[in-house]
Amino acid sequence: MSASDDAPSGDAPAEFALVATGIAKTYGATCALRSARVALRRGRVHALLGENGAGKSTLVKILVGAVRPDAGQITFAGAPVAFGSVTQAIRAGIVPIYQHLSLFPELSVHENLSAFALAAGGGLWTGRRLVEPARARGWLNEVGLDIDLATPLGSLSLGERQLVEVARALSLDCRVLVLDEPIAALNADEADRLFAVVRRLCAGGAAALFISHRFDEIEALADEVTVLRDGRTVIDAAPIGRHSREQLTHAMLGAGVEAAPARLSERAEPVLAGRGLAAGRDGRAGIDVTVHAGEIVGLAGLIGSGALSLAATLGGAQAGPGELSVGDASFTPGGRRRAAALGIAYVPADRHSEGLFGALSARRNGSVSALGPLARLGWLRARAEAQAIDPLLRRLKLHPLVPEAEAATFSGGNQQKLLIARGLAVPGLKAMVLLEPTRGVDVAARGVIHEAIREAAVAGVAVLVATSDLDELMVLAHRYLVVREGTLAAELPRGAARAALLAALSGSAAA
Amino acid sequence: MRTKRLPDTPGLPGRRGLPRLARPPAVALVCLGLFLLCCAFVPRFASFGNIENVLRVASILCVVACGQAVVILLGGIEFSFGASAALASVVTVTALPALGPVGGLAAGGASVIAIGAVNGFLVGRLALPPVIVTLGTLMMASGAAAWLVGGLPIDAPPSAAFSWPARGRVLGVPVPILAALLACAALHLMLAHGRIGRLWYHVGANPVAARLAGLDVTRITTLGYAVAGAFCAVGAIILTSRVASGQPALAPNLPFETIAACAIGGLPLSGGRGRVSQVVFGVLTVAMLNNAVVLINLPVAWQLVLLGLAVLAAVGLQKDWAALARLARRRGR
Amino acid sequence: AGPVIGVSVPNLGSSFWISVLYGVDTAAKADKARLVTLSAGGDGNSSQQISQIQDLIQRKVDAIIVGATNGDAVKAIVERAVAAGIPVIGISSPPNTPTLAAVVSADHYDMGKLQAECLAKAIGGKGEVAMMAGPAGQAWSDLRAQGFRETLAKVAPNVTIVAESRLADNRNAALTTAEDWIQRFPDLAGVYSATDDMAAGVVSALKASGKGTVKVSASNLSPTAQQMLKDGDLACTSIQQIVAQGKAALDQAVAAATKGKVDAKVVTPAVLVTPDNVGSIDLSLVVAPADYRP
Amino acid sequence: MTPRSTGRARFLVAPAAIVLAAGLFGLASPGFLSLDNGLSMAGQIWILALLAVGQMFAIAARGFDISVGAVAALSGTLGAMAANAVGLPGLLVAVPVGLACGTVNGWLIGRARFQPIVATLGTLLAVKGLALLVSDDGQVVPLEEAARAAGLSFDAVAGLPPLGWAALAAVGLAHVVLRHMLVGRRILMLGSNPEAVALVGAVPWRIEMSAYQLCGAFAGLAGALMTARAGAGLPTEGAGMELQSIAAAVIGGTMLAGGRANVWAVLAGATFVQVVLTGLNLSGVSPFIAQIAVGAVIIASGLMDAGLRSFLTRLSRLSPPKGTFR
Ligand SMILES: Nc1ncnc2c1ncn2[C@@H]1O[C@H](COP(=O)(O)OP(=O)(O)OP(=O)(O)O)[C@@H](O)[C@H]1O
Ligand SMILES: Nc1ncnc2c1ncn2[C@@H]1O[C@H](COP(=O)(O)OP(=O)(O)OP(=O)(O)O)[C@@H](O)[C@H]1O
Ligand SMILES: O[C@@H]1[C@@H](O)[C@H](O)OC[C@H]1O
Ligand SMILES: [Mg+2]
Ligand SMILES: [Mg+2]
Repeated sequence: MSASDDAPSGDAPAEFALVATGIAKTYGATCALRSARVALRRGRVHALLGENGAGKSTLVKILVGAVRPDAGQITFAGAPVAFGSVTQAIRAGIVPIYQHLSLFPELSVHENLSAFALAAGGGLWTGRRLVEPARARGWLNEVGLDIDLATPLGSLSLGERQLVEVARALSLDCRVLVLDEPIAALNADEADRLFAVVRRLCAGGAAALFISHRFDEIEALADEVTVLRDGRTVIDAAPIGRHSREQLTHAMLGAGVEAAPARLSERAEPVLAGRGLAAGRDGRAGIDVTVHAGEIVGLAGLIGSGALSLAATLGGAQAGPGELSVGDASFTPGGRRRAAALGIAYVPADRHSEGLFGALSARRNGSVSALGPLARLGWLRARAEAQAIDPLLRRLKLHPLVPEAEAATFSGGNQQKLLIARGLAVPGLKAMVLLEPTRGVDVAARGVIHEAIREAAVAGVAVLVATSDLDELMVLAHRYLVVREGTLAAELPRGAARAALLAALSGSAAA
Repeated sequence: MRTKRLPDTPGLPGRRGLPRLARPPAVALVCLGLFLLCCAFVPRFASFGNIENVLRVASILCVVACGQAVVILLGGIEFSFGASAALASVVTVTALPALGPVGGLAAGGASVIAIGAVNGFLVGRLALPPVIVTLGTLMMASGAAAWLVGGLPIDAPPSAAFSWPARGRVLGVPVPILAALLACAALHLMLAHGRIGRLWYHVGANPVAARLAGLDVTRITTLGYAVAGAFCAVGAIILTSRVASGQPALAPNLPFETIAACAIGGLPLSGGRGRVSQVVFGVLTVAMLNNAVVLINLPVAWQLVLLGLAVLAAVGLQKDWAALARLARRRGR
Repeated sequence: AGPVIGVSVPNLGSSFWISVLYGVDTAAKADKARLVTLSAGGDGNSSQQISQIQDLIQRKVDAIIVGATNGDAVKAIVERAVAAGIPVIGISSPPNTPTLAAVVSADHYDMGKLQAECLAKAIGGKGEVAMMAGPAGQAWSDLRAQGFRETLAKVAPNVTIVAESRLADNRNAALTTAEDWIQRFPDLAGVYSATDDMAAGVVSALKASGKGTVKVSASNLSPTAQQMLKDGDLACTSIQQIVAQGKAALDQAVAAATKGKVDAKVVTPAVLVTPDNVGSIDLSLVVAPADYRP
Repeated sequence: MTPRSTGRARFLVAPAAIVLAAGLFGLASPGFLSLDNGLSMAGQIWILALLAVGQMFAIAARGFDISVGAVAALSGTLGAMAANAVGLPGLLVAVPVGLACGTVNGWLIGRARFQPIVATLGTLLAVKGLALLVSDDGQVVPLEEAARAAGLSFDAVAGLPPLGWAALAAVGLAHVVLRHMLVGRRILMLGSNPEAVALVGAVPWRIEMSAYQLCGAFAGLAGALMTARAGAGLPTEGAGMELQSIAAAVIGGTMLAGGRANVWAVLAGATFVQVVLTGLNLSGVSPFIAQIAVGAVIIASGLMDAGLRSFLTRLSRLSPPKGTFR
């Protein structure tokens, strides 16, 4: 960890790779940034913190030339710059890794790795723009991917794609690396590999800007931290360790939040049960899972282990072998409609492509699985709908609390709250199956979502949470199921050591 | 305390407390502007008779466009409307001797609904691209229509009941206009208050999410295309009654005109968004344009050029107006 | 077996070509010829017709009867057919080439001319006339319109043509346009219609707006036109002996295929039909029976 | 994210459909499978093929172009006029004319953010009108060198007429553009993830524009071919070709959601449509029944696509596991 206590302003300017001050940006009536400052030093990893919607991604887009600021200055290597395009910024050595993957599912991994070269500039032929296969393989190796360059990107899992995006950044001559929530989809092992890559780049004199909602990651990687609140910089380049987690949280939110400990309920009768299920397309059938009333079961697994597939199967969202039941009623894997009718809520991992109705209002996103009781003779009762959904939105602290606003206009964390609200609104809710319920969500929203999940459990709902976030797993679940290579590798009780979990996940002999 | 600034998007409720319904879509301005322009410059445009003409033609288009709107809302597109209307006219007239005017028209209408349901099933259940499906049924319906009558238009014996849908009046209002009003009202109720309309929005906005939320995407889609077929059937009945005959080539441009009307009205063809008022103003714009170029009485070549430019201008202006309106609202705050 | 005759027509969605085909069909039964009938699917589909004639050449039929989508457009491919030893007979809108074995045709110019004479008389030699002239770029519609225009200028110089529409041959489209005309030209005295289908649309519009006094002339004599004449909705229609043309074309084709004697030119005269003489026309030479299916 | 594609399977649908259709027609009319007939058909597919290949670029960029028929008619007509002025090579004026129309479409869609259907509907009408204006109200423009043009269009040299070879070369060029040139790759990138293209440094509207320009240029080329085959510029031609070309492109595996396309598969799609049309012609069924059959076949090709996709998915389940887990 950095030992420097100097205020950044006291440093020689040559030490700074990139300084942005007074940055402001307004979208329509939304003020994304009011007056943001961030100063990156060579050789250092700089963390950017802020709650959902604080303007982090907007600041990143401005730094990399994808969005033009309304006001403010950017100095790069001591000279003022105004990048007119991503290409210019990249040419100068500012390399972005975005929050939402900027990859091309229909193209090959090779083409994706060459995307910057393919996208920019004149010229006729692709030939020389496609990076040399040997080098491309080198980058993939560096992030720990062993895949054929000709593989279509679309056939990779989300985590694998994220790593491809990181590998792509390595292709560029990088002086400032900008990472906007890069590890939301990575597991601990892969996050480590990414960290190593970042550290190596910084050791070579590059600067890194790193956005994350997880304190663990920030403490593990960053040297300094800047906190953004409501479009303004409220903590400017403080060394890591100067502020406690509580202080940082307070700076981000203006108020502290504390995660309430999960209240363990007595084991009650089984609610959601699956027999003979398979985890993932390559997994062998034969997995049995039971979730009891009031119980929160955590399902963990590395990327590609089949954990998410197993969870999706339990939610009725994915077809496969085996049979499922909730209470006395049974349904088949893939029978999502029947599962919903039986009171099983399902929150998919990929909120954009599988969860959100971007064109519809927040309230309508919440009520979609509850239209039955809200309709009388095919007529939707608007007031009943508002009465059913709006309290949920309020409870989840939706911001802004405008149930009529289109879902697409909310920030990521708030969109996730809509999906949770949808789940809670399922009529006759008996079980909830949640995949990565707080991926890319800030601490405050995460707290709210966790609280809502706990409350549901306390009310007798059986909850299954599949997550790659060990902290989440440990703080939330009553017991942990670990999936490895398509099999149920271990079952651990709450309070099991982190090391034991990690060992079970990776199958190492450590345990 | 920070003040809450709401994002300024069309998805938000009216700022001054106006309910959604009362806020006119941007195309309304274009439509109004075009109307004034026509009144000022197009000879005899503003006569009572001509306005009624425009409205009568617009009505047929409007009823069918309501169907097209449902399909577009679902993220699809319907090319088979023209052909199935033709088939309806032919079926009607062929069935006339056996079923009488009412039964005949009903049989014709039913055939359109059936084609819609088939389209919807193929799209919803088997995930075939709507372009391919409706293009296929377009060919089949039009082949079937021609085959039924051997390619020849056949006349319906004159009858009051038969000509009522096109020529009748209720309390002085021409039946087609009444039908359009009813169709719009029905569609509005479905979309704004009905459960089925809501489900269409969901499926159109994100079919995967809809399935995972527990909706029966196949049924919703099939029903949507069938309801669209029902709107088209009403239009087909009016058209059949209007030409008093079975016509294997009744209205080949119907799909294009209704798609254009919806698009001009501002419905994105990606689905999930749209209101009835947009369809209405889109239809009125198309009908006025068509009427104006005939009244201006230019050679056909210029009519086409003018019509093409007008379609582009109508949409282009709408974009600028929307931008201007946003700007004005921001200044005014 | 008899010879195989290819028949290529623009559009079997028109009463005209159905009647032609009927004539061809009946004659083929008599002559024991076998037919391969192809429709290009529209008056504007020349490319499709070219491909179809290519197919007929490919199939080595013994002769081809061609009603052209456009006489110039199919010229080249027809000359290929002739060069390949297949005699080609043009019908109604013949391919524009001297290599045809025979041409069977009506006189379209005359059909327009007859309409002009009749309509001028019906409206009393003065007033405003509108033309539902049929699709642009088609020999039959262009010639017919030309015949009408030139004759009208001669026989009734006081009549002005106020509007001309070049829509496809479609009843609904004609109806809508006529409705618009009625608003735009309240003093309209007469309407020329290139076909009886379009005339039916015009008549509907006029009747619906109480303008029954406006005179309408047409060409061709489908059952619809017969009815309109009987009801007094049409002033007249100038007709060609369509079925007779079809029969003649087939006879010529068989003759050419079997190296028999071919008449190079068969012209069936244009005839004016009015409410007075409609009863005396031999329909079997003019129009296919209603239950005929190609 | 559900995987949106099963590799190259979608590009096999059209070839498979051709084989199936040819087999069926061969059974129905024995002449169908003759070499002569094959060659004759090989001479006929090119207008549709060029239009479909152009359409493919627009579809790959998540749009479509319904003005292609009208654009072909206008450019073919102007091409005929140019040929009459400067000799047969003047016919190639059709290409820049098509390119110009495509540029207008591309500007409207890419830059002014019009929906593709509105923009191309507007240009469809305007271009139709222009074609009438330049041609004295729709009169065909006979080529002075019609005989030579006919020779080039119909007399086979090594299996194909010279213009067939030229069209094949143009299709080959399209393949090169799509696979090996930056424009093509960028079009696929835009179709695959429109939000991401700007973030990796491309200018989305320029890409979209180039897609419609390619589409227009190929429509122009189709117009030139149309003129050569007819020996005349045909200003009123082209109705219905927009839908046919879309069908051929989609049957040829072009993904309507953008991002995936294969020129040879599109060529196969166009060939398939033509095989069906010709096969029905020669089988002597009533033209109305033939039309019904064409419709059924179009839908069936869609069903085949769905079937093939699920079959291959099932097949790939049996393949050994892959992934990052080692
Ligand atoms: N293109 C846009 N149009 C309109 N509003 C936008 C746009 N992009 C961002 N915003 C708004 O600007 C604000 C800041 O968004 P930004 O994405 O920068 O937040 P963030 O700090 O990255 O949040 P998260 O942690 O959820 O990623 C939000 O209210 C967001 O809704
Ligand atoms: N359609 C497909 N085609 C090819 N490979 C696939 C497909 N779907 C999944 N895979 C591969 O199968 C393996 C298991 O995937 P699965 O989705 O079951 O794992 P998971 O644990 O849910 O992964 P994640 O945590 O990334 O969601 C992965 O390596 C993935 O790349
Ligand atoms: O006269 C005929 C016309 O009525 C028909 O519609 O097309 C062909 C013409 O020869
Ligand atoms: Mg962000
Ligand atoms: Mg997964």
